[in-house]
Amino acid sequence: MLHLHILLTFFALTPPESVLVKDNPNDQGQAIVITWTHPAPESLLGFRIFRSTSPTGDFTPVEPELLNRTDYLDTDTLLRDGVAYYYLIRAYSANDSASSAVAGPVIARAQWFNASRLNVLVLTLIISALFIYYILRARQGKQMFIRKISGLDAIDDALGRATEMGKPILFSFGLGYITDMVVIAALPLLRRIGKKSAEYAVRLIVPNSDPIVMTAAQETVKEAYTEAGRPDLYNPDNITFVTSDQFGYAAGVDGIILRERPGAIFWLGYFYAESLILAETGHTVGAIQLAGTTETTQLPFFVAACDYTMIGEEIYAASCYLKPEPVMLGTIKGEDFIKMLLIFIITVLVFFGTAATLLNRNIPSLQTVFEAIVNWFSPPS
Amino acid sequence: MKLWERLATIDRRIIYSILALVVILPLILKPKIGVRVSEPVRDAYSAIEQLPTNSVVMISIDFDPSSAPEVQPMLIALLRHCFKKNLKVILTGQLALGLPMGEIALNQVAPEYQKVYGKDYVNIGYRPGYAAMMVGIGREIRDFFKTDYRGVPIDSFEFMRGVHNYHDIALLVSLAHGAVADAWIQYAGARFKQKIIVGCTGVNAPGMYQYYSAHQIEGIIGGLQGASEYETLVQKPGSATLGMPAQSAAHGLLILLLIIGNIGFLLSRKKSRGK
Amino acid sequence: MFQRSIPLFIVLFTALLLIVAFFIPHKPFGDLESRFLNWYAIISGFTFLLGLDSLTRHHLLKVIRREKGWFYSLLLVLSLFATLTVGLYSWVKFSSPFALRAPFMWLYKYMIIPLQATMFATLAFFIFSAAYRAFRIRNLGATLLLIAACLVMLGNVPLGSSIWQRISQLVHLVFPNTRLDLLYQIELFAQIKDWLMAIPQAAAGRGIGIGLALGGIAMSLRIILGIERTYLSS
Amino acid sequence: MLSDIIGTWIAATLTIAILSFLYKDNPLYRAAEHIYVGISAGFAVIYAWAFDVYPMLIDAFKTNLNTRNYLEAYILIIPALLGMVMLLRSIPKLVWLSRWSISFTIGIGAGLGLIAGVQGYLLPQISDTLRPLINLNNAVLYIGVITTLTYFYFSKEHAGLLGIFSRIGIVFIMVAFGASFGYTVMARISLLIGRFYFLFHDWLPLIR
Repeated sequence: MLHLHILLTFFALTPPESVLVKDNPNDQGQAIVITWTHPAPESLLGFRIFRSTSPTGDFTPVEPELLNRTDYLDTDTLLRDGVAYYYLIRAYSANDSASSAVAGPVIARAQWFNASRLNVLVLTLIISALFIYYILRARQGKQMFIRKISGLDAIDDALGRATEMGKPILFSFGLGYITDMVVIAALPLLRRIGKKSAEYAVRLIVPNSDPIVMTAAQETVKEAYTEAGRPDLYNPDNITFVTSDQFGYAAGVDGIILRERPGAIFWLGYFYAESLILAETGHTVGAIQLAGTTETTQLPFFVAACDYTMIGEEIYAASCYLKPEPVMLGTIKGEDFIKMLLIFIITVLVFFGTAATLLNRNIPSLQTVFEAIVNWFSPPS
Repeated sequence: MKLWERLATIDRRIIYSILALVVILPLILKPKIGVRVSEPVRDAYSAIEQLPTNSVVMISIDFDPSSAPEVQPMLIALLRHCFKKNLKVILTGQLALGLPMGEIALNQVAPEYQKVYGKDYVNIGYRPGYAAMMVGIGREIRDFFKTDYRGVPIDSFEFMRGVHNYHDIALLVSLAHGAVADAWIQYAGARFKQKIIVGCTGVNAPGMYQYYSAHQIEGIIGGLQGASEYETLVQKPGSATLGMPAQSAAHGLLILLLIIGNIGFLLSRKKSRGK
Repeated sequence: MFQRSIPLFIVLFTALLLIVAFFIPHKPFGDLESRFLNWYAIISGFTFLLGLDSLTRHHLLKVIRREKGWFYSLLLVLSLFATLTVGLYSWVKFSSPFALRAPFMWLYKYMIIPLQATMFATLAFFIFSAAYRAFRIRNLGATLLLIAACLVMLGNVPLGSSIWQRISQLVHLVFPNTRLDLLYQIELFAQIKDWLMAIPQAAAGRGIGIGLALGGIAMSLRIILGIERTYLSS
Repeated sequence: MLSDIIGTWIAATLTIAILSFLYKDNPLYRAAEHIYVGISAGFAVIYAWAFDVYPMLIDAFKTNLNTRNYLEAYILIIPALLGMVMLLRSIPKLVWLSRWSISFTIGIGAGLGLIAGVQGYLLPQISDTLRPLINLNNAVLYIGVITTLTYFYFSKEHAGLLGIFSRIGIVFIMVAFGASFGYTVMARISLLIGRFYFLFHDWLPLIR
């Protein structure tokens, strides 16, 4: 008989168990998180949640539809902060239903600080403080060392060989706008190339894809020619607007390269898929090509197709070496310090982690400390 | 002009015509080839495979016609997988030029599984705002998407009533050709702990590996190769698998050209140094 | 004063509000953040019109002045307005420009898709001619790049596994006791590709990415504090 | 039906017009390219208004009025004004006013960007680099990240230990560039396959 009884209870629907309720953390209130478990959820049609303001009072359903999950976020507009609520979960099978024990009381609250984002706050404050410190130091005129980027020697070398052959020089910002950092960084490099082309009395051609960048280029080259003592050689017709369309610009510049057959070409700015078309045509006329962009997807083409390529931030450093403009200088120095800080932190933690795993058998606590640190940086999703 | 000099300077129009030939012939002859499934694609497949029925999957069309030949087969294979598993699909997108591609795919795949608009899948269209929209959905999807792409209120669709924010979306699939996938990972993934898989063009696949190894995304379907792997997993070979032989031939041609070009270059450099 | 300091104050106020709202979920901030994000979407809709205005003015001037290539500019302006009228017509008649039967969808399917897809498909030809003519073993960097590229290419296509099968047949010939089927399963090129992508490429990508992320943070900070003002001049 | 047949022929001519650029720059290509620029500009405007300005501004304004919460309705005037003012940039005298709405959008972009850089990229990527050096992969990953970072270090000459690290770093960077180039080839080829499939299947039925 006992046997049968156990059998029966086996068939009667087991109610949901371990129902947990708590205020939804780090939110603006009026939200309660409910979680529960059930030994065989797939054998059920679903669950329904009931809420009431008293443990024995009348429970009203929170949502008409049946739920097939074992967790729920109650954000009903009726919820009030500071009021105690009680919940129970009822499981439904085809012909039967079973309710869980009542869980509660639970009070919804709005938090003033999102604790799960402490790591973001800490890192943002440290990084912002360091950048502001270095930019202020640079603006007070403090001398700060930036190493010479080998790209600058490559520029002089390319200019030398082009001027020996008496061939013109071509410079392009690509599709960059005046608000792009890489275009602003390329202007001092254009000035250096302009000065050299004035000294050797060799034509400097600058086709542009943006009218505003074109005017900035004309001013820079004019200043460079006057600085080199040859203002008479400056000719604005060499610095023109081609078109703002990506492939139209590539076709236009290719035409200029094939007609003028420049000795040296400088691709310094913002380039997209057309970088390939430009670099290949430059190669067909045998020009020495030097490139630099922060657009990482195009760097492989420039690295393989050009004689020298400045990768990403190297352009900012090269530009700063020539003309140490305070804000850019401060940013580079700030970035350098943070990079070294990150290398230090990563190295210390990696070696600590290695030690923790190796010594895990005798000092298990090390491993938990290491995992806590790793999770502090980025909690497992 | 010596042989190796001619080797190093084949006219580009000859190269173009060989390439055209090497791509068209396999399309016409259609040779059969086996496809090896890589781990990132298998993880993407299992991310959907283990979802309980009726879970909600949001597919974001973040590519446009220029990368459709690579990403569209992924979309079709993913839709077939979701419909076969009776999952609810919400289609949205970040690119103005991209969303109609989603519409075309839905109208092709839905009838295959007798899926009905509104009951099994919904197309809520495109809203600009980019990161603003991604963060906005974290709070309440209706802040940005009150209606579907035809202006019908989303609350009139039965399964949409239970969907408020990322909490109710079991998986987000970003089919991207640019940095849009990074934005979904940084805003939806990092901020709201949303589970994400990414389908992207070959150009962007390398950039996704760092997120994959950091477990910020569950899986990657990279380029046409990834698409043909997913088609094999779903046992429905489509245009990606059809394209693989042509890919194989074209890659072979390129490696050959690189070798010839460099042999010509090295010989000519040795000769000029000898002179 | 009026034209310069008000915009700088607006930038500072909106940015600070969003940052504060990120950390403080409490009543006023949570809603304010979503309201600002909503406004951001609306305003960015207007910027599309801005791009249109400069494009049409540039090309219309070219047509009126009969400058070289004015015919192409005329084509551009005509196709622009044709798209706008077809779009508005479909929007009115089919309640959304994207109803499948709407003429706007025809324009998308038979003009935008071919134009855009073909524009990028030509790049396949340029990759081949550029790689052949320009990718030379010039220095250590270029050599490493070419080797890694070829390995990934082989790992990406079935050609790689068929080459590997021939190599394993060779190995089997030289060492008969090795099991051929096990050799096939190794798929060396595909394994190399997966390793190259998962470890060295991810590591270098992360190193470059951290640099770019710091650059982006610095740029946002300079804009918020009004140090960076180039966006005001354009 | 008829519109599809005409459409396929137009699409095929445009495809061939663009491919003709490979032979050399010619009027047919220039025409197709300008049509492309015109259509995609018009398309983007229709899309932005059909899916953004109309539903979130005009429609929201109407529904808020009907449901009588006037605050929500009239507050929408602010983004509408900011948006319209943005269009004044082409009138020189009123350019200063358009700067207000530009500053609003740039302020939001900067605010989101600052946080996304830290939470979305730095924290997870650092966290994943913290792996115990107990196997080759973790060691190579650690060395790769550290040496690539030193390559972009500009405050000291790259000599001695720093020089060695940065030379290892450039090796990692070159391998990374090679790998992404390898992937790009496949991307561009699949686009080409897509176009030839269209030409020889939808247009000329050579492929079944």
